[in-house]
Amino acid sequence: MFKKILVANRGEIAVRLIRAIREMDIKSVAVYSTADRAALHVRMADEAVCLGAAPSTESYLRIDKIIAAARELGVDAIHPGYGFLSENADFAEACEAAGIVFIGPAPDAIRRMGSKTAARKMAISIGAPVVPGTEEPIVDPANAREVARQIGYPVLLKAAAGGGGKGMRRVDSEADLEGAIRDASSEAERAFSNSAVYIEKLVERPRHIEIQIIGDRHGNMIHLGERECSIQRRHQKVIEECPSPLVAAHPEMRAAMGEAALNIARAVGYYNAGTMEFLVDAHRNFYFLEMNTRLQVEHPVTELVTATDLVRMQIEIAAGGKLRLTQQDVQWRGAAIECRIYAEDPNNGFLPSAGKMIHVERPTGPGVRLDNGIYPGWTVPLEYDPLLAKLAVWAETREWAIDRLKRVLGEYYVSGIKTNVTFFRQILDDPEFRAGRLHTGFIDEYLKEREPEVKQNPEYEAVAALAAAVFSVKDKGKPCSGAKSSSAWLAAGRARSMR
Amino acid sequence: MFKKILVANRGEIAVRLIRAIREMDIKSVAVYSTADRAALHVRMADEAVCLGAAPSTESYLRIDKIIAAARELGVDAIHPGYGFLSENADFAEACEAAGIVFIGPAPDAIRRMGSKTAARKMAISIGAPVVPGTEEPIVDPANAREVARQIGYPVLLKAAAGGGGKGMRRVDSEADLEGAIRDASSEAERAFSNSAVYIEKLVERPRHIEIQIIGDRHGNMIHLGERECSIQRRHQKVIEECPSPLVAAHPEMRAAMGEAALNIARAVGYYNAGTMEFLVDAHRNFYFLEMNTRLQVEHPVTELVTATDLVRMQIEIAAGGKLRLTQQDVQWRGAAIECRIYAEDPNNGFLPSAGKMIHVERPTGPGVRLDNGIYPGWTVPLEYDPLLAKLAVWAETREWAIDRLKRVLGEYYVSGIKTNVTFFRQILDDPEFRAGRLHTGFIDEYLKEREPEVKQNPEYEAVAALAAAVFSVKDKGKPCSGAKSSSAWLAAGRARSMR
Amino acid sequence: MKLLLTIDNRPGELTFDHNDQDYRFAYQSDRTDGRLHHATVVEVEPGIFSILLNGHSHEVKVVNGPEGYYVDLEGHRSVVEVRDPRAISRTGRGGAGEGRQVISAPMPGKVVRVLVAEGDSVEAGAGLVVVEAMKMQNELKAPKSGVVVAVKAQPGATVAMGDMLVAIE
Amino acid sequence: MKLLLTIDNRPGELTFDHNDQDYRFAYQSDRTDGRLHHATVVEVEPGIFSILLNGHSHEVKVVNGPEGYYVDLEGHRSVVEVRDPRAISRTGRGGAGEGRQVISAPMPGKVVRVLVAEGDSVEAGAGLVVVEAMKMQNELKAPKSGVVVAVKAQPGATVAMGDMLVAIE
Repeated sequence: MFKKILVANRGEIAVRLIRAIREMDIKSVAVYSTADRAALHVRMADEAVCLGAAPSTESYLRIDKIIAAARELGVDAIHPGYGFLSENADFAEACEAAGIVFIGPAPDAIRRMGSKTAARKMAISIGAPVVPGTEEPIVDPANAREVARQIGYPVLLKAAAGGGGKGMRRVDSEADLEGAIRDASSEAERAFSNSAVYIEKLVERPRHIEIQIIGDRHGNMIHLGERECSIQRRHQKVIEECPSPLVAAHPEMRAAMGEAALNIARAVGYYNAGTMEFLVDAHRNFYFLEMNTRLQVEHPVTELVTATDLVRMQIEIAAGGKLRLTQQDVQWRGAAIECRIYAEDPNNGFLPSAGKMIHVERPTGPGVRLDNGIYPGWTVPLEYDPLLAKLAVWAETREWAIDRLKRVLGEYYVSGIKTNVTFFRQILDDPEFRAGRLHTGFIDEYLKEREPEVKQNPEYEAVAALAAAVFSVKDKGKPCSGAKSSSAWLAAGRARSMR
Repeated sequence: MFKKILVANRGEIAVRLIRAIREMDIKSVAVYSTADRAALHVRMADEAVCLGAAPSTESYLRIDKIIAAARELGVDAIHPGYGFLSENADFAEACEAAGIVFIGPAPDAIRRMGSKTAARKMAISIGAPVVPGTEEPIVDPANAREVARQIGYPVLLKAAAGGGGKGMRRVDSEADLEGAIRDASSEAERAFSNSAVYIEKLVERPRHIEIQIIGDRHGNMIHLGERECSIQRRHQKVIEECPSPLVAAHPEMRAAMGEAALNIARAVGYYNAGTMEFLVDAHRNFYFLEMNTRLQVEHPVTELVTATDLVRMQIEIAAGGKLRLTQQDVQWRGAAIECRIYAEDPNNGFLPSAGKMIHVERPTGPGVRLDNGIYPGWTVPLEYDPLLAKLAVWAETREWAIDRLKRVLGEYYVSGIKTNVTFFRQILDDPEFRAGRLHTGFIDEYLKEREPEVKQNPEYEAVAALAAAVFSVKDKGKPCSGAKSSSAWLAAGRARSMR
Repeated sequence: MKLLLTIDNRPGELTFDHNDQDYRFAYQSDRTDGRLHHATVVEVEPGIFSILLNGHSHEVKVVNGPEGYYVDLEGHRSVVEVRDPRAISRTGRGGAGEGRQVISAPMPGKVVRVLVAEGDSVEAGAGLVVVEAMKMQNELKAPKSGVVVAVKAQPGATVAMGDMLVAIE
Repeated sequence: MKLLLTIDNRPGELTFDHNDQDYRFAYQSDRTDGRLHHATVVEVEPGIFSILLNGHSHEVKVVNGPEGYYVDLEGHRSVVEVRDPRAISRTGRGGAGEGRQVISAPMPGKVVRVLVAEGDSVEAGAGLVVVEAMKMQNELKAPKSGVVVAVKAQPGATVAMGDMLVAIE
């Protein structure tokens, strides 16, 4: 087994990796940027190396500096976490060239599955289901009509060079097709200087369901079932579950999707942990979307339900070990739900909320798993993702898990900045969410249609008034303590009041 | 289901109960003594009632006041936790008389199993194994010789009126018997004004293993397997595990002990949760010791391994519900270990350590369960048990669980008072503990024979020196913040330095 | 003691006195009836108050926020301003003319794009400036229709929370 | 700056200076070689220091305890006293005569039993007083053999931490 592992990441995932490494009695090395000298992962690691300035391009993305640090400290292996260099084949290759084990798949597998279009072609080649459509640009309207008729309306026009919704058009009937192609092409031309558009089947109110796989370097590979990640905002997952309520109601889906995921992975000789993302339509057809060739943010819900430790498995496999589990050993028990706690203001367009955290209250008790990267007194750096923590619960049923998560969110508290904690409590009370009727547009619909109930209890108002008054009396009589941070707040407050 | 439940307890167990109640969307009522106005259970409950002065006899043991509060607030049911009134049949009866459900067994079952000797006779009457011996006092030495020969040496002489080790004598051979009876009798006479002694089989280096049972009021009853509680100090459990390492190696024991436990419980028409304690000897013979007719302190390890929620089950059963699980549904997965964190000083005879907690660091990450009753700024009242928190972990194997618990203990930190956290880390490193060779004398032997390794790393000394220096420079330059608590410490320090 | 408060911009008047932890108080606003309450108040951690009122246990968290005190209770956050009627107001809030609206940076970050110039007419909801923080681009929108009278935001510039970016009249 | 320290009663001398978070320091004691170290020190939470020394990350917790600073590092607690050689000592510690040993209450509690009287000869390890706190009775034992010269403990009395109970000479 390895003696020393470098964690090429920051935040909650770096902390999670350091914990797993420590539990295996291996030394951990943290890397950090100058903005992160006081970060929790630096505090917790056995050793720590500064990589450079705050921008990731100067620090967490610098392959050269990370490899140099690893060599100097006698590191055996590097875990990349998620994001940053985790899906960078050059980095995986640089590790191998330096005689250091990259805890993840082979560079070749990263390359072959890293591009969405390459992965899609690979999936098609082995007969795995993908969203039907053309991938070559449409030239001739007559041809477009035929294709659209084949895959069936509604269809989606997408800019070949595109992204971010530009040059995208929904088409519901053949009558609208030609005009829509013209509009989409000209928009694509303006946005990307490339007018090419192609046609894809429009999956309405799709679910995003993904399959966790893991394999060793001896040819053994299993799946650990699905995660439902339909609750997204700006294409970013915010609530994840295992099992998916849909799959729980239709258990045959798990075996079918698991087998599809394993077939794709086997086709590229994949090993270590990976995730296949699928779209699922209203008829429970599933379509391969893309693969993430790394540990997923939302891996804890799978760990809670299958009683496994994916990071430990990753390390064991990277060290040449064999998978300890067969597919038959994998058992799913109960239900887990995770929510991603961000420094953002749900009442103000989800704008990031910066500042120093004064209190950080960590919930405890039965069935709680908190993966956190923060502590009281920490200031979230502006340079990185504003994910503060992942709060997950496990319970015997999904219904109980929702109730437990509400309890736990009530105990969670960060002061000094704004978070989406209360927003989650509102979503958990939503009847559609409770019923498990999820789709990727859920939050947008929720924000448009549903007005969260506001507390009208007059007792609350009186209590809030009293607490503020007692605090203000004490606050004003305080000549010294907290003066520094308070004046910073006031300066910001004064400035803001100009609006 | 109930609308409002009163929690007739304090500390971590009151917090645990309030959490379960909240997850069931039921209102919770805390009771408190004047010493506990700021206690965590009061902060967390929906409602709170002051019972009286700090001594338990004025507050937590006052049946009349608790029933009056419950009636006034329209409480449906009362959960007694453990300790205090939890095994008080009069309390259970008073609840019933007031039309309030007592969340526990019937008063009659508490009475029949509450006395050690009555429970022992009951066990004998249905053929359950008990430690062999006489229960009538020895009058005639010749008769004593015959009894001792029958049960086999070594035997234990015990004062009939006794307790606390007075009048107790180990006898290894017949030659020593008569003299030992004389000594024990005269010691018993001095201690209890009653010279009667009786003979019991001495179980050498016994394990303490107990069986969790739970039954509903419709005649269904199951066991949830065993807990190993051999690691004790002054007959108080400090580390508990599920499964027992012994039972894990000999799985047939679980079914046999489980069946014995259920037989005893059925004989008294038991319902709700209860625990049968057994002694186990070197030949894996088990002997019924006593029954606890309530929720056990160490219930979390069972919950972690069987994926159940005992408190929720207790409440459902008390409300008339049927057990959701059959014996076949109960599955044991992985291993859980719990340690009880006390405010005490292991380096100074485990004396209680009083004072205000400045920091309280709560460990998080995979596989952690913390049941805590404290928070930063809380002062442990002197009047009650010094249990601060129960820190438990779950992992796939016992070995991993030990490693995880070490990691988690490393993250746990309470400043301002002394705790046994470091002592636990030392025990977890002990080869005998790791090998699972446990017995109730383990800690006494450990304290006698094993010298924990002291850190000799010179770098640590330099680091400790630097931190203390930086702190002291800042400490002295601080005119205002923390002055109050610091002067209290200094006063105590000055007084103590007189020693 | 008497204090004037606003809770989420709704005014009210608090009258209270206390003997150690025991408080007598009344809060009069359009939602409350102003009757006298008895409560015990303990500051269990700095800024965290355990309040027992009519047997109900409330945990209230208070911190100093930019617009006033942030008061968290049962998962709901209110912004509370407290003024002592005998003294001057706590901070000199306001000052922007009725017709003028200043759009300032809601968080520290970097100006990525400026979408308007002085003199432009804008509709309510139109994008004005894009500020990036924590890897996310955030478009600040016009709070009302009007004419852009000032543009202080410069593409590429780093801005502090509260820095003025654009003004509309 | 130079400070005299004792760590768990072993004396040493610390020399250090710093530029913001960067410290140069040397600690000389019977266990250390006194060579010069470079470290960065950040007080991440009050009394919690993150120290990076030779690439190693140390988390050190310091609080004011009765006998000195309690310094927690890697699960081990040291008691550290710090004196500035230019100033008077921080607290007037000590003072008990060599031959006299005062047994004081190690925690607040209630005296349950007094097992000796003035003039009694006691062996080292003999029980002197039983104090109860947190439901546990704790027997305080004689630290050395000698004669009981004073008994201040009264059965049933409440004692504060540090109160003298018995003296032996």
